[in-house]
Amino acid sequence: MSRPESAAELSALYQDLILDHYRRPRNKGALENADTRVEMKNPLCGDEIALQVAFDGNTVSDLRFSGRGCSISQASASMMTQLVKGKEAEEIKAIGRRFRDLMLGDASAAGEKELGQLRALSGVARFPARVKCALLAWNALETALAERST
Amino acid sequence: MSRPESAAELSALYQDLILDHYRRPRNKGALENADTRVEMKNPLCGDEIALQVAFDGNTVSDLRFSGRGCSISQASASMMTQLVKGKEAEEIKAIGRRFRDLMLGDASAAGEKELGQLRALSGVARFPARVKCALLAWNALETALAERST
Amino acid sequence: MRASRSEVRTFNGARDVNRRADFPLLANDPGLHYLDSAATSQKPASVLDAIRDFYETSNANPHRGAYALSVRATECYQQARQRIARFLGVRDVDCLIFTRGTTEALNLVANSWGRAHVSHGDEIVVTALEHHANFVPWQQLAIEKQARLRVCELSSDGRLDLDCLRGLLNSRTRVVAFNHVSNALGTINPVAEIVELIRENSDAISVCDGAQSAPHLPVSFDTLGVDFYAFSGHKMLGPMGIGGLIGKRATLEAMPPYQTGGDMIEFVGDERTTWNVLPHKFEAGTPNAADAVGLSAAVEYLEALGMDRVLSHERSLMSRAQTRLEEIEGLRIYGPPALGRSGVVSFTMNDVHPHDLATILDGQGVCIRAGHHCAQPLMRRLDVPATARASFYVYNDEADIDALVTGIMKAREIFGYVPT
Amino acid sequence: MRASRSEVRTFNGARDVNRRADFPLLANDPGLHYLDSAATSQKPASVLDAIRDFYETSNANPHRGAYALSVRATECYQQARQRIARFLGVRDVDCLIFTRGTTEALNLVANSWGRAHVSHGDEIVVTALEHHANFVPWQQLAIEKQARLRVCELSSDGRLDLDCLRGLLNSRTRVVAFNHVSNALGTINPVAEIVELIRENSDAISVCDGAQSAPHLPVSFDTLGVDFYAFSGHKMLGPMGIGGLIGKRATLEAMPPYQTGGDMIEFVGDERTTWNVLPHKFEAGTPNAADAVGLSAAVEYLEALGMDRVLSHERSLMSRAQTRLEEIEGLRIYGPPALGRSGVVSFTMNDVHPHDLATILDGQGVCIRAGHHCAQPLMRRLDVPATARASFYVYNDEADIDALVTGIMKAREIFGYVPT
Ligand SMILES: Cc1ncc(COP(=O)(O)O)c(C=O)c1O
Ligand SMILES: Cc1ncc(COP(=O)(O)O)c(C=O)c1O
Repeated sequence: MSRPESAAELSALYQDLILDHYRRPRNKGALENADTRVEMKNPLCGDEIALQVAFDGNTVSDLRFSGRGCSISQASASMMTQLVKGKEAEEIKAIGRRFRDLMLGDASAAGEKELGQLRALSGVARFPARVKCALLAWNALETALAERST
Repeated sequence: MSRPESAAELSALYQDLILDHYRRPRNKGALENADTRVEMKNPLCGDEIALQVAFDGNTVSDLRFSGRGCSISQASASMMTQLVKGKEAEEIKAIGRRFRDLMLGDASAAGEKELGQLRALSGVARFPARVKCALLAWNALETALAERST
Repeated sequence: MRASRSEVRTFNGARDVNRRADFPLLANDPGLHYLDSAATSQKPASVLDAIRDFYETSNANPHRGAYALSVRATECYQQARQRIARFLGVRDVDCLIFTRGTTEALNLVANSWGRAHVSHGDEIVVTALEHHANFVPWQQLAIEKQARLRVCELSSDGRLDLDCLRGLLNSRTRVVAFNHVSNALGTINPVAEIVELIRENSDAISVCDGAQSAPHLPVSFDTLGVDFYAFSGHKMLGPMGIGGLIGKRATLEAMPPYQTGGDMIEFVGDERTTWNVLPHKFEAGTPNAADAVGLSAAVEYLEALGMDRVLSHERSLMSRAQTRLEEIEGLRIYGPPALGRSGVVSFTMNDVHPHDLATILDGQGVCIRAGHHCAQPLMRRLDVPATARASFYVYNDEADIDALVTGIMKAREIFGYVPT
Repeated sequence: MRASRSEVRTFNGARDVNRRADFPLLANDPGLHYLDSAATSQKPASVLDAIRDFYETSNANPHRGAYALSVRATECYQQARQRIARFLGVRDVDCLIFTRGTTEALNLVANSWGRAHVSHGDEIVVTALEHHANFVPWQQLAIEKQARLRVCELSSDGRLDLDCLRGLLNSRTRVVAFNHVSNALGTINPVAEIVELIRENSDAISVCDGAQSAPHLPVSFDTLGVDFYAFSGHKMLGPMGIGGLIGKRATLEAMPPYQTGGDMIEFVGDERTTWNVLPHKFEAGTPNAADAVGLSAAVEYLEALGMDRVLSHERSLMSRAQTRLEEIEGLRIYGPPALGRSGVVSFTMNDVHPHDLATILDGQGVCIRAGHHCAQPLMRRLDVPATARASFYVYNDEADIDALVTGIMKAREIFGYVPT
């Protein structure tokens, strides 16, 4: 049996940047004056996230997350909040789509600047069981955007 | 795969005597003044029997059966009623035990005179799916005897 | 005493295909004439290989592990679902729920949907053609809920009497349960017409027992129009222990779960529990991934043949069998004309009890079923305690029919009927 | 990065037995360290052979056919029942009912016995150690019947608090549901003591989840004293899709059926149905005979080893694992001391999330489970969202433990902990 993972792939997955976000998450905590609050759970592993978003028109003016989970889910949430703050809903959705592509192994996405630090998560694609972890925060954000637009 | 049945075994199973009892069952019908009535079903094939028994002390003074089923179950019921009429409960139980032995393939039972015409059913032992048919009437009779003694 | 089997046989015009060679049990016993596929089918080697391969390369508990082996098990299970859904024309794959078989699938509907939606004074319609699996759960639900069970009767040739059905439908009808194909008579029911009737005359849901259609006809759930469709893997070349229920997403999502436990939950509090999404909500406990993979291989085998060809193969065997059997004096065939039937022929002969007939045929290597076929309500209406039934599938051929006829002639001889 | 595996290994003192060679999946992948047997076990070749052999020589629908092949299928199925009953110490073979697994067995009891006997104001006791399969069905029954669900709490080291249990029992208690061995912590519960407590303080029935004891301990239902015992074949070297419920005859006979349909009926009228005898009454539909035969082969394999030796093999692996893991800084083991556990060790390490740990271990061929282990009520009480869990079985050896420890050290390194 061949296992996809190797020592190199593991190191690529657990880069310093990811561990740094895991241990010092940005934008973690409660957001006062949030317009929307979304909770998500991953029933498999027990990871959970609560995302609070404040809007200014169609722009995400601020957002914070709380919850607990593995390094991938926490780093992904932390990086995401940094990246999308101040951006418009449509732009955020486009970034989200590309991030999904990245997680599904689309190598071209790994080169895209607009993904910012999220590109550090490209190693997750090699670990199918972990893709859900990386997407948890994005699922929550997309739900928040969808609720906003209806 | 080897099948236990052969043309010779089939002929042994469907002897004239059995077909005769099938087509002209003895003691079939309703019994007036019966002391006990027992109904039995074989859920697999839908065979059913109703047995009515009249007692004189511990002796089965008369019995009749009704119901429907295959040649084996009908012939077995018909022969049984002929054989046990006028016999005592204990003796009948002993015959029943030997008949069961015969059905389970105990060749020594095939030589026993007290089984009377029932010995013609010895071929059934080679057809495990049919043993239940041959025993249906006996199950009913034993239930009737057990009810009597309590 | 056994009919000879030619070396080369044809699969409905396809050149020289020896299907039988694909089925180890049959290949190993050339004298065996298996005519009881309506009860369960034989399995091609590819199905047995697929099961073994799963256990030898991908065995782990699906859904539950973060390691690669478990991911592989999860993928095998999910791919099986996709493949089987495609085969049965289900676009929304999450709406195919794996069960042990048809019986469990129908019990699931009767318990989950039924208990939630049927109440005192409501009506449930079943048909006189039903297998016990699509009769008793509804009868028991009716008893529990003090609802009324109504039985759609048959025409004299064993087809559903649609006028009778129309007369039974009204605003209190909650459920109409019927089979696509009768296992006892082979009757193919006009599902589209039935669904139309139901829609016009009631708000009832339609529950279709597909145990005998999934194996033998091209089936597309999405175009059938029924609300639920149930099937069994073991009757369609797949292993025992797997089958399924197909429903519509909105209906399934609104239903309470059936069995509860692992995998089907989202959050388990001490007081309350929330449920996982479809299909997991209805699949409590460790799934039977190995047999799902086996069923997926069975479906591949059937797809390679083509369900149209499976159907016409059985049709041609059936019409030959019909012709040969009708020539036998005292033999009576039940059910509609051969063209309205799938590959099933149910019959009795003179005073030879079906059970005796089966034993005599068995002595010649011919396996047929004798009994009530789990359809006692039908037997009562036909006024017979039992019938003999021969049923055909992809591995059968004319030699099997010859053996059947030869065997019946032997039974006539044993029971003292003069040769015809 | 993989731990080396010596050519020859020992099975608890038995000379040079290479168990691993009996398990194709493991034999084919020497670098794989499968430590997730509490989720599902690997299968010996003898089990896979038995399943295939059934399909190739004896496949037919049991109970339903009058022909020899069907008789053979029926006998295979019945022999499997006898063999498994003997293995689990059940003298009255009819009291072993085949189900898909533990989850279905427990749902059967909660639905059939539970719905008939639990009513408004009654109490049901479960424990904080339960798998969702023995928690959620009782919780849902309590909600449906407006009964009260009470949870027996744990001592600080993860054992049942028997004083707490005593305090929960009273004349309103109808059911006490508990596992024999906890899948999450490995805790072995004192069944005899629990049964005694229940008898002294209530009229409740005892429902024992044996999913983790049947595979790992010698079990005799007749001496355990519980009213019901549930188990899963796939956790004890058998195939997926089969398991069972054991009960007492009088209790089972008095219970209404669970699923209804073919095989479990005696007579089906239009209005009423009567039921078949045990075990058939609880086995609606075509049985999964092939997987029952597979489980029977699994039980033979375990009997040949001897369950005492299986237990002591796991004990010795466990004590070694315990020693090695305790040496790792920041590693915390949950549950009672190693001697009170079966072959399960549940742990966390520093701030390395169990999921990350599992991924890193997987990269080195070590399969462990990370998550809530279908025991969310327990996780809440331990106040962790998840743990990592390694579990052992007959095919594991010291090389697996070495690989586990090496893998954990690698995780420490990746997460920046200095070597200890
Ligand atoms: C203690 C315990 N109970 C119940 C179950 C459920 O068993 P299954 O998923 O085979 O139905 C499991 C395993 O998942 C278990 O470990
Ligand atoms: C029409 C029909 N419905 C239901 C069933 C029950 O299927 P299973 O026994 O696989 O659950 C059968 C087969 O026995 C059948 O032929």
